Amino acid sequence: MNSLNDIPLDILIPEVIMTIGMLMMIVIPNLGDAKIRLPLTRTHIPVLIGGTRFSLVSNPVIPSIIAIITFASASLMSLVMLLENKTATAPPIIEINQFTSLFSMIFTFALLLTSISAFYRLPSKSDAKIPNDKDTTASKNSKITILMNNRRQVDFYILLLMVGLGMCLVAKSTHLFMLFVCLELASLSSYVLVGFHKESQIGGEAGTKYFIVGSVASAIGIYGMSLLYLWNGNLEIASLTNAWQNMDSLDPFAGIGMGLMLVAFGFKVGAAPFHLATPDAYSGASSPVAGLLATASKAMGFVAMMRILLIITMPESGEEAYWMFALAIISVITMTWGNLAALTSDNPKRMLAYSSVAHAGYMMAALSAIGTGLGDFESNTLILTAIIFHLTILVLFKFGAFMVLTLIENEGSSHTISGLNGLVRRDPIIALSMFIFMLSLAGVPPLSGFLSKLLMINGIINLSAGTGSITSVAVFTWITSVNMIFWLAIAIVINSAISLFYYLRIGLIMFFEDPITDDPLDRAIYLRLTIVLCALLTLLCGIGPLSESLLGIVNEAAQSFLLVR
Amino acid sequence: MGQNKHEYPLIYPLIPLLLIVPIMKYALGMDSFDAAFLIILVPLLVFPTILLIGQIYNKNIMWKEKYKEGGVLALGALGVSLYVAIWILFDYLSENQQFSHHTVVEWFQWITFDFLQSDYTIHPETRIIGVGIWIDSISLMILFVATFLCFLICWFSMGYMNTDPINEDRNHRFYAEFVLFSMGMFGMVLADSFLWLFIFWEIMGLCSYLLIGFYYWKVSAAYAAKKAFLTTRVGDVFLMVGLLILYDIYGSLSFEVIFDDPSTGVAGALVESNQLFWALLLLFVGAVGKSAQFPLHVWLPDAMEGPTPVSALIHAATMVNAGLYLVARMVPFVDVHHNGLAGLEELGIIIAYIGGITAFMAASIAFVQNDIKKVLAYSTMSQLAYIFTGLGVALWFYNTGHHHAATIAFGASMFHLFNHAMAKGMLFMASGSVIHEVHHAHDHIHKGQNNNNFDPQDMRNMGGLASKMPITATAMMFGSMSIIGVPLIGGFWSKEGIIAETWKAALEEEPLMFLPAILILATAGMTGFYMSRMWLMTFAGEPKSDVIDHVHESTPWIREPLLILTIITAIGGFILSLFGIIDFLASETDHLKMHGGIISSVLDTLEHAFLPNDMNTRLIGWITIFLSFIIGPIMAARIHGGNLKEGEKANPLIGWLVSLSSKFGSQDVSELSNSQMSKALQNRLYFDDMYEYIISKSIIPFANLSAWFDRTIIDGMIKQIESKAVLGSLQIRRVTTGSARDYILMAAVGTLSIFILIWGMGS
Amino acid sequence: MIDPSWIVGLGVILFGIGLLGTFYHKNAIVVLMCIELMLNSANLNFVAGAMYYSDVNGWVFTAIAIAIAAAEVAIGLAILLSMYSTQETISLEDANILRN
Amino acid sequence: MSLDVLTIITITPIFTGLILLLMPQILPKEISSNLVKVTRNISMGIALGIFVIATMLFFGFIGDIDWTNIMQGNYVLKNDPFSLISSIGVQWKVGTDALSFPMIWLTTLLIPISMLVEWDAKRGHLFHPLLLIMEGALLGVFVSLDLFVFYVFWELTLIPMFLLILVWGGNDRKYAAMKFFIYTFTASVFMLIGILIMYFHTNPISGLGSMTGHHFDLVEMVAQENLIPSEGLRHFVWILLLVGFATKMPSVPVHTWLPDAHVQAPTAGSMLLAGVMLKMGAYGFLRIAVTLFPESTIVFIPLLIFLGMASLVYGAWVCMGQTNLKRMVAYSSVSHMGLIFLGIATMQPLGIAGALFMMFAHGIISPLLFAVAGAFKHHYHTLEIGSMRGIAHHSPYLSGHMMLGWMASLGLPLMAGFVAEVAILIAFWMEFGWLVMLPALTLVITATYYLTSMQRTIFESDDPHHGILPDTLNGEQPRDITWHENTGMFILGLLTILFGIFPFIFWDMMSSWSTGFVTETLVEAMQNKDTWNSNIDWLMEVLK
Repeated sequence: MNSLNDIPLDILIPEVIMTIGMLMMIVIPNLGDAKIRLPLTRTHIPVLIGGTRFSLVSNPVIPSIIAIITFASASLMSLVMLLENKTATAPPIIEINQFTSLFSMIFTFALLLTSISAFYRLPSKSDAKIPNDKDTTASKNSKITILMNNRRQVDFYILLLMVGLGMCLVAKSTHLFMLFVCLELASLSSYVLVGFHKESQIGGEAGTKYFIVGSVASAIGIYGMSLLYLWNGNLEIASLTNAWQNMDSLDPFAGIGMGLMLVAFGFKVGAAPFHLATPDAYSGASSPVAGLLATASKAMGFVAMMRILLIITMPESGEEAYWMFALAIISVITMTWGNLAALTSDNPKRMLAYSSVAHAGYMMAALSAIGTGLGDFESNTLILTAIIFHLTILVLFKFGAFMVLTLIENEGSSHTISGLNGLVRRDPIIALSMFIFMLSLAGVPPLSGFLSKLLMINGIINLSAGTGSITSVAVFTWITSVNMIFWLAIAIVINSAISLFYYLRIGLIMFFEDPITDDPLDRAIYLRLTIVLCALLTLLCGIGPLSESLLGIVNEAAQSFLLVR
Repeated sequence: MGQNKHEYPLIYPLIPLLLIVPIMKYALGMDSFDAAFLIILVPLLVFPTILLIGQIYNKNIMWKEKYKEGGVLALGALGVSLYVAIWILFDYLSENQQFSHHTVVEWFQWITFDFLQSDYTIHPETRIIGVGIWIDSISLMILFVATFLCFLICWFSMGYMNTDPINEDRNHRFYAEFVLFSMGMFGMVLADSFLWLFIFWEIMGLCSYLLIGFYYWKVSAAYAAKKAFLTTRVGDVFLMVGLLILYDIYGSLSFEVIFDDPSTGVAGALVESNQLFWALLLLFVGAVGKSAQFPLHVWLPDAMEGPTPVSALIHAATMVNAGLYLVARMVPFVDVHHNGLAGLEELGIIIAYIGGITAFMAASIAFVQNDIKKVLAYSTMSQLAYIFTGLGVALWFYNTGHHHAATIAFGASMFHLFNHAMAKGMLFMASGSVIHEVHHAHDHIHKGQNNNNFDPQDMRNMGGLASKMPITATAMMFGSMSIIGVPLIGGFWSKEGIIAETWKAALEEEPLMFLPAILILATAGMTGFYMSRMWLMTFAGEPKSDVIDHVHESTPWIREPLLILTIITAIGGFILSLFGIIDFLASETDHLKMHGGIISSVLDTLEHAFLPNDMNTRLIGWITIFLSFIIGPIMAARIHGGNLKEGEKANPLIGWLVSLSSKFGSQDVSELSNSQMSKALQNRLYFDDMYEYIISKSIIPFANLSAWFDRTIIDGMIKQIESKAVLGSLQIRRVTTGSARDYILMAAVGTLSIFILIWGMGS
Repeated sequence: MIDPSWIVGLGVILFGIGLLGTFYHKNAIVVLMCIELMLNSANLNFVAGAMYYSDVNGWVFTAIAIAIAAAEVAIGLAILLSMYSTQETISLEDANILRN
Repeated sequence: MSLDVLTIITITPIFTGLILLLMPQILPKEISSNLVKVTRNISMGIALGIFVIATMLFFGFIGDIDWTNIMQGNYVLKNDPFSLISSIGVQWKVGTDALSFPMIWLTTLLIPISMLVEWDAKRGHLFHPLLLIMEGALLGVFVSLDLFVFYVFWELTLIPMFLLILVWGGNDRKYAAMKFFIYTFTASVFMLIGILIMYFHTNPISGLGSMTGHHFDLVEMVAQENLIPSEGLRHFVWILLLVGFATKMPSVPVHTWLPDAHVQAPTAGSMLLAGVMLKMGAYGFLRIAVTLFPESTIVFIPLLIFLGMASLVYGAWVCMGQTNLKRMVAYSSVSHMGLIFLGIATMQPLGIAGALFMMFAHGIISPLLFAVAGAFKHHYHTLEIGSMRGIAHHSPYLSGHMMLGWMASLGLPLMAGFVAEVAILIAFWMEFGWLVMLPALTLVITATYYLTSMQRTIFESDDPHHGILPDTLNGEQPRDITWHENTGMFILGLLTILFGIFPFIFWDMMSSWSTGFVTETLVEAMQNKDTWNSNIDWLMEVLK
């Protein structure tokens, strides 16, 4: 068996950084002048933990700064690893290649954005005062809020770090059980994050719902996994793959087990009809957390899904995967459901939640195109590239949108769309960025959202357009002869058209409604910078050299992922 | 108004323009036809000049007084055109010139393109639609008529328009549009291809629209303008399709190519007469629209809403002649002696029928008109119809090979165009003079307040003007005589020919021609009646309203054109006949000259007119003279004739005529004028009502239906998609009940359906 | 020694009961318990597998799964408590401020 | 990358526009509040500069190009292509020929004019830079020879136009802007699918498409033999492309976004919309659909004729039923655009040249129409036909421009529209015979609705010294149009007449291009396709 020494820690740098961050988070804010008296002596030895805290570390900002630094360095290290093409394996549970590094980068970057937004969303004030009897109710409440925020800084960021740890390990696991455990680590922490604002009614409710539905989904998933174990006796992905390929006909244990796991991951990515708790969770959670769920959590779900669908159950080239049809149907239902439901949503967070459901549908459509088995390695890579690329840039513009909502949320309400009213008059740059995010979500060129959507449609068409009859001379004979996966492309296109309605509506509201208040938005200087940076990147990743290099990286990642088989 | 005598010096600055021709001829060594571009170019450039200067310097005293709000510029431009036209005319007529039968000058290539043949190769020759001029006897004649009359009418307008306060500050528009209109006519006549003919033709349509709607605030004027444009547009569309067919046949629209050999089309293919027939018929529809023939005649009476000079311009000098010119251009197609195509007789018959019907109809409507300009308008329609009949007959003769008869009919028709244009131009100007002075008198009495709905154009308000307006009365008398066809005067020389040839065709060759023949013969008599009626109602008898006593013939710029045209009308027809104009116009000769000495030619001509060899012709001729000269005027005199008021004296000729008119007794026609027939005639035989009704019941509802369809069905479908999507959205959002139990249930259902999908598809 | 298939069969029944219970019951605590049932059914499967394959991993999986279940319950109860403190209910039916 | 002029004229306006847009946000308030005048002057200067460059290109001062002698399939002013996203084969490749150059020139012309017409636009510091961005996007569509870039620019034009309608539009602007954006975007994503299908049938070129092995290079696609092997798929792609292009043109039955967009758009917006954006549809159709799939085009000639006829005839009838001036003008655009399909359907050099000239002529005339309608709205606060009468008294210039524009649009000779109409109709008669009566008679309908609208606006005031004023003026006397409106319309009117009398200025290059187009592209397809003639026979059968 492997010993711990076999695991090269230098390839787990992001995880190690996050662990260290966690430790520091626990230790540093608690540093104080506590002394312990040596027994039987009068000597007091400073133990530094507890007591009156040092003024330097008693600052409630410390945890968020630690989190930001941790995530930034983890993200950076992931990038470095990615660029260095670091590959390593620690069989049977961990494997590191470009794919995993890319996803660690995505996760940690998303978490970095979460921490930056949370820095303003969960403001900490060093001059918090205890309310006394003289205060009015309002000022009392605000004081209590400040105190509460100060107190729970550490909790929040530790949870974030745990989410990060779980996610990064999900990407790296090559053992199904390991994968699941890490997924649970991330999930459980995110349930708490969703319900973090326990003082508000919706916070608790959102947490409950998300937790209940999520737990049921993971219970189903674990059960499915146990079935797989019954079938194979081994949950290593490589072994499962092998067994799957040597399987003559579909074993019911295997089939049902995989299906059940698909349900669990379907919940994570927000596929219909498992997505129903997502909008509630997003709207109940604070915007940074919602952004995290919409980007990193979804990406994590997709990683897990890809592991199952593309590695384990993928048949030999030329054969159709058994899940293809089901996934295709689900993807169409998902995107349509998401878009339709978003159409009339008055809550921007719900709207974005539904939109992220729709995006999941697009990506699943692309996945099911791989499932047709029509493509060779190249074209499969292309589609996978599209999906990964989409997941990557989604962090930019979807999270960007949630960061803008964070700004709005700070001043009261982001639960109705009217919070965005007249944003352009209050803050043109933020409004413009929001508009760019919306257009990118809608897939309007030349923004990066367009490029990813184009690549996905591209991939589907690439696989399917060749299947039509070559000898057909009329349109209809061709249409009847083409693989039905082709219509997924059309479905995506029509759905993009529907989605324009609500994305543009945001633009409309920002530009035309009279603002509820004329007060300028929060200063939140770093958040602003981040938003603008995200908008810029959204633009630059759409066309030009940056998109080129990003595509190259993603493509290599996709190759490294598929090469495993 | 006022100090009139001093206005003539205004045109002194134009005198240097007289140097243009000498300079071009001697200094630049140009040929006359090389200078023809000036005829078009100068008005074309003056048009925006007047418009812009007028708009900028509007209300400027100097602009008003010195340039007559652009009148002087317009006059100069038209003068140049006239001058060059005369130069060309002289060149053409003088024998030492290089003119062949016609002349073409190519200016520039308008558009060029290649043609894909049916064997999928590009035709080696690039096709060119060019711009140039084409001159032959017909175009020269019409060019002269147009330039000459435009010049005179412009001259007249400077008196007529600038003295009317209602026109103040708007005259630059009038002159600019006037000049453009003239340009259109000149261009059309000079054009060397059917396409450019059509282009200028349309320009005239535009200008007629602008000028008829000159009094833009009048609802009736706006309506009339629209009606004129649209009615002619209907014809124009058919004309355009005709051009397309012609182009398809010949691969070109230029006269030179087509007339070279009309029987062979593009690439030497033989032309099918059937196809050509349709082409020509469609061209004729265009002509019908432009020349206001039945059934597209409805616009012309309404067009009297424009200022009187405009009426003169449209009816005499320019627009209505365009249709005639176009039909005249059809001759080479049907002339079987010169490569024409046989089998197009029906075309001639159709044209003659349309002409006959229109002539009769217009004349009968003219019986009951009381508006002096309306009478003239219907007379125009009627006379044009004469010409159409003549042309139809000529085409028929040409096509059946009766070359000589065809020449006479054709020449006579063209000559009638000349006579009619001169006479009608003068008549309109004279009527303008009457209207103007009556209006002034009325203004003078009532201090500009028109509270009793006095209509200065209504002949029932006139009478007895012979003594007040001697020049006008004389001019109008000669004009009417020319139209009536009083022997020796103007129209007589041409009308005789038309009627005689029509009858000849009917009697000798083609029984179908009887109807037009009878109709135009009847019309001759009716012309005699209504023209006399008009003159008598206006000038003879006692004044029928108080304003007449205050009428003076005092406005400047008005008399000269009248005088000039009176002379031309009175003796022009005879003199030109002496010179063999009919043969010239029919392109039988290239020159105008007398055969033999003066005396013998005079005798020849007279004999030819009154005592032709052919018995039928002689009979018809005398019947015509009898009807038009004796019966018609006497009937009119019995109803409307009468002496002037006591103490009023007119000049001898007119005085005699007035007193003669009272000699035939009087007849009360009030019963007749209240009859159904009269009502129908007064309502223009209900054509306008009918068209209006049809349009209001078909086109407008259909347009509204289309708009509704677009809004409700096509756009409605889009809106349906939108609203259905919103509805679907609300529905689908209701699935998210908020209850976690339902979410789990849905997830379970989803799980089940996944398995159903997987295994359902697998088996 | 019990035949592993019996264990699996028991697991299936437990899973079914748990799943049905999750959307049958309103009370969040009961639902939580049903989820525990489902997790336990998975554990039974792991145990059965471990027995069948004589693979020690199965036991480990079971142990970890129980740990996960414990964590889940801990977190779940905390969240339910926070909901109860604001909404004064733990009925999944009544907690539906967030909807549509 | 070498310095090439097409890239410069495309990129410059976009970047300067963006900078000018962002400048007031970045600079302190005191400075940015004074920026309006500077901004619009800079915008105008750049627009004029580009116009001068385009004009110099036309006269050959730059590049020394013989425009009448560009063989079909060749492009002038090509740049040295460099890849933008090389892994999927996107490159920056530009070039122009006689098909696109008139459009380029038109764009560079219309931008300064529309700036001029709305010189005093509110929030001018945003308005004029947006127009600049618009210019860049439009030029990008016409110059790019890479379908990806083409598509990007194609959609990029939507954004400034969307904002123009949204910010400066009329009362119902939100609905109109949304409809405009979503409608055309939806249509063009179908086009995108078509492009992608083509993309996947391209052969690899070295250095391009390292990831996919394909490329978007239009020139190479045209050069590739048998781009899509399956004929059924070719037809399908053709139809997908048609959906995108026909919606942009727009053709009945996918035209209903246009009236709404126009009615709500600001004057400059509708000028550009009608003047250039509609032409993008026809341009793309010729450049991509017809060039790449000539055989499909021939097969679908009956469809083209149907669409063209439907737009032309039905559009004209709908026009007649309108009571809103701008709506009427918008529908007239639909009607005129129908002629373009008819021209292409003839498959004659003359017809295609006519269609090209129609694009050009309509690009000059319709901005004039919309400038007039815009000024009408601006000064009388209404667009209802008949509510304001007697403009001839109140604003002789406006009525003059109106008269000119209306007349030009109804196809009066010596104006640009007539040339195209005649050319198309001649070619149409040659191919389809009596069917030409339908478009021809539509000219009467066109005349009817134009004249009726003029009768009720310019004329009929019932009093020589007063017009009938609309309620929307609240009893105020209307002002005359401003000098900049006047100048803009004046230039357009002048050009209308100039190109009517001397069409050969642009006609010659269009004509030689169409000849090349027919011989190089269509003839072979026609020969291959016996159905060409049988199609027409079939059409005739149906009509009988």
